[in-house]
Amino acid sequence: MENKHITIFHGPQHPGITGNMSIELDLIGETIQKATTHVGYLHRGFEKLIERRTVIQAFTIVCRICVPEPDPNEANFAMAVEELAGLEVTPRAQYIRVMVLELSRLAAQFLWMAGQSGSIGLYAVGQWAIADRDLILDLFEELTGARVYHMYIYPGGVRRDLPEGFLERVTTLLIYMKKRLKDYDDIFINNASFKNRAVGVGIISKEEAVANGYVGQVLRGCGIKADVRKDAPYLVYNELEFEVPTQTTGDVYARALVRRAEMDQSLHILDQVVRKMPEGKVMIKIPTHRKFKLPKDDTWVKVESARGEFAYYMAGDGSEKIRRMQVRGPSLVHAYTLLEDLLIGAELSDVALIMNSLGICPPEIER
Amino acid sequence: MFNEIKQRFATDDVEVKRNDLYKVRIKYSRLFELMHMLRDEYDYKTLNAITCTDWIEEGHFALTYMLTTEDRKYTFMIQTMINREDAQAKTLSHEYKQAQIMERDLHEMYGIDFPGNENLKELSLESWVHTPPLRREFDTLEFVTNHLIFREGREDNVDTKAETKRLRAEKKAQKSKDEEVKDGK
Amino acid sequence: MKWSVDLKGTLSPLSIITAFWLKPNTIAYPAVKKETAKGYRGFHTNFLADCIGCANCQDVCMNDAIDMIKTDKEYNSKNTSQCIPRIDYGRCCWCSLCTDVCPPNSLKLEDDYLNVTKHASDFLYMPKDKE
Amino acid sequence: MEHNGFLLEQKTLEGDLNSDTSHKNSVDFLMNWFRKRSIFVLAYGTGCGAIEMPPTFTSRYDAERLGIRGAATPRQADVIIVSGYCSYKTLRRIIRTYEQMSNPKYILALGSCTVNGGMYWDSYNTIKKLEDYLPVDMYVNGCMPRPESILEGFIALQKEIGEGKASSWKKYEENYEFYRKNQEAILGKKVEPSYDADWYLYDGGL
Repeated sequence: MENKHITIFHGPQHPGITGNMSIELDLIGETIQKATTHVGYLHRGFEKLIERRTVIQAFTIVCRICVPEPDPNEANFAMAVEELAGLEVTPRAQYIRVMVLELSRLAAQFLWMAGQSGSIGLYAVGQWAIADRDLILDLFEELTGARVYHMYIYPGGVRRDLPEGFLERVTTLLIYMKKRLKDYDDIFINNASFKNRAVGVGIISKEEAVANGYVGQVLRGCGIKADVRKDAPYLVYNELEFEVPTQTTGDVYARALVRRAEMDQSLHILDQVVRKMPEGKVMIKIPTHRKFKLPKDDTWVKVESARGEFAYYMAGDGSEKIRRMQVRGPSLVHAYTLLEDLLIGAELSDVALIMNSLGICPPEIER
Repeated sequence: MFNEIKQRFATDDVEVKRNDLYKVRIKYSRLFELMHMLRDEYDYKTLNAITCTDWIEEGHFALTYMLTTEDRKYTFMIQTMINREDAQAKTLSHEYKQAQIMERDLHEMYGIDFPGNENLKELSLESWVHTPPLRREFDTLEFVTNHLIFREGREDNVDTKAETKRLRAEKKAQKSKDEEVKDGK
Repeated sequence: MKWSVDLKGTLSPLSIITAFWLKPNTIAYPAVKKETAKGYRGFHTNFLADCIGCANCQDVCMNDAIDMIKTDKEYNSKNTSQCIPRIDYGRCCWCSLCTDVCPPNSLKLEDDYLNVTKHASDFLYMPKDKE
Repeated sequence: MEHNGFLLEQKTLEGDLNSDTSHKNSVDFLMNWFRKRSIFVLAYGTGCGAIEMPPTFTSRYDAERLGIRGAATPRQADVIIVSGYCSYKTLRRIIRTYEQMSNPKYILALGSCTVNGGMYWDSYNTIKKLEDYLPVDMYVNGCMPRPESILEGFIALQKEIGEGKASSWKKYEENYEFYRKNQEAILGKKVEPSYDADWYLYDGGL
């Protein structure tokens, strides 16, 4: 019997999709002929809303740009504002920021692990990973007062000092995580069913990855040592010792291994941060929200999020409002140029697998 | 590198923003020449982003292209001004694959036309017929109040400044009245 | 796709069986309640003996969530406008900017956060008078 | 073919089930008890709040203890969670999904955004009052709500179902013109997305 050419929508309501987006798939049999990404289901017009608000007011909205990992946004925003306004942050605040960023990276990797394992039906991993992520969220709740949207990294520092005994609790968590991550190796990373599904699927070539501006695990998975923390160190990352893990094959499994190795590196960084945490103030004096003015200038700042380089373009115009803020997250190019390319010739059952390995996060594509 | 740019493109507007971030302002007509030069001679191989800023007072859009070196260490911001009315820029989608989606985003948000880009469909908005939303003349609050209804029950909000003034005036009046009464005695 | 024999990869996931002996990490919510951390950003409280009705909180709120209203409660004599804030929890995002700018520090966030209701009009909230 | 959403189709399929469900006899009571103890939640993360759904449904808060678990397709689901803000484009899909769900069906609205616009009160692309477009059974407070709040919302919903009071789907059918009018006011004459899931009907079937 001849296979019919059909078009189906993978999402937005679909368990195997990373958030609220959809992919239109042209299929013959189970093989994908053409994939078209559709986004916009989460478009809120952040860039317009930020133009309407003063700097201090806009600070609360930026963390909503990427839901699974809000802290890189806050850090980026704060760094851009500080650069434009010429503020210098205290060392303690910088160390606390690094700690928050690394904890959130760890949390995002756990969320990825749950999604990636769920995409091939290993649901036990998801149950564990989300529960372990919650332990990090508990720490966040203690530090910042909220579980997910922390609104903590503020232009000029961080909003609260560390609560008493917080560093000890971080250390306890680190010891637990170090032990726990081995279990994930056993049941997920080394799992034969994951390997057999993931090896050789969704291969990206090195040249393409460089030319098309892919970032994060996609780059590192095909052997390029690119990491903003090393290439253009921000905060105090140049005082900390860590490695950039890479793989060479460029497939889904390579990206999984890179992420797993990054979790180890995050633990290593956190270990150093806890030991090196300096004393001092966490907040410098900044003007009130009607008087906080940015000069007519622009800048481009970037941080390394759990999914790769996350960059902001910010332009001030001499008033207390931001003239323009453009978000350039990792997902925009990944979800269109990369995903549409990778899916051609792939099987329908691999769509969720490939998508999860790229770490696509829709709210940051359309903003 | 800066000297060469200054000489070849007759511009003084090159600044070092950070040790890894440079910026140059250039006329639109020389933009692509500069980009090709940076790409071929100085290893700025990746187009990282295209952004647009609306300077409505001066009547132009500032298009900024972010180019990154192959090792992702240095970023070059190339800024060019295009006319706000009937804005148009040449597409880069044939040289950089990712430019297609970035231009599509700008086309939707600012209404800039990129001739040569085959895929300028709507991206995140669905059947949008108003002004492109990120242009400065589009007032989002006005749009919302015209099209949508907020929840009722908050009409008893008091303007505190006016209220303070009123109370003060009242008090003053009361006081002077008291004094009058006193004096009258 | 071909299936290759991978003894380690096949056997190592079986270590999940050891999880039978682990203590469950479930918080059986309605029966067991986990305490929120100190400083959790929940509902607002407003200590009326301190509130001066300056509307700074209303000014800083980017969500337009705060109304200054008149009630029949007794106010502080320093309250120049004789108004106190009311929060619309259909707007609030618990960013606590309002508590940061409060000059007498009367507006605070408490750790209570539960409000489940059938009626959307219940979301207009008068902060509790609490220190 | 006349396009009236999935409502028409549903009426013909489930005409009898739509009769009064507030329990007057023990059969109704039993039905409500069953319904309340097996709530299937549609796996559709429409907004921010979806990030707190994994902790709610996995081992930490384990909603399955209460008989609440995920369902992959609208036809099998009882509850749709509108988790926060809702852009026009998503609203189309939510309406479609909601109309595809079989009765009885409930809507749980999470967060400030569904009540009065929330953080995005001045955004040109999100709706402000969800109840104008779809009937809401239960609102949960927060931005975003903690897993405890979501569970509390489910418990309140279960109570309503057990008492036979949660009947928003009936409200939707009775006031269909009202909702449809509001939907059309912002989405245009064609409320459903432009693609059509009923392609096989036009295509002559499989």
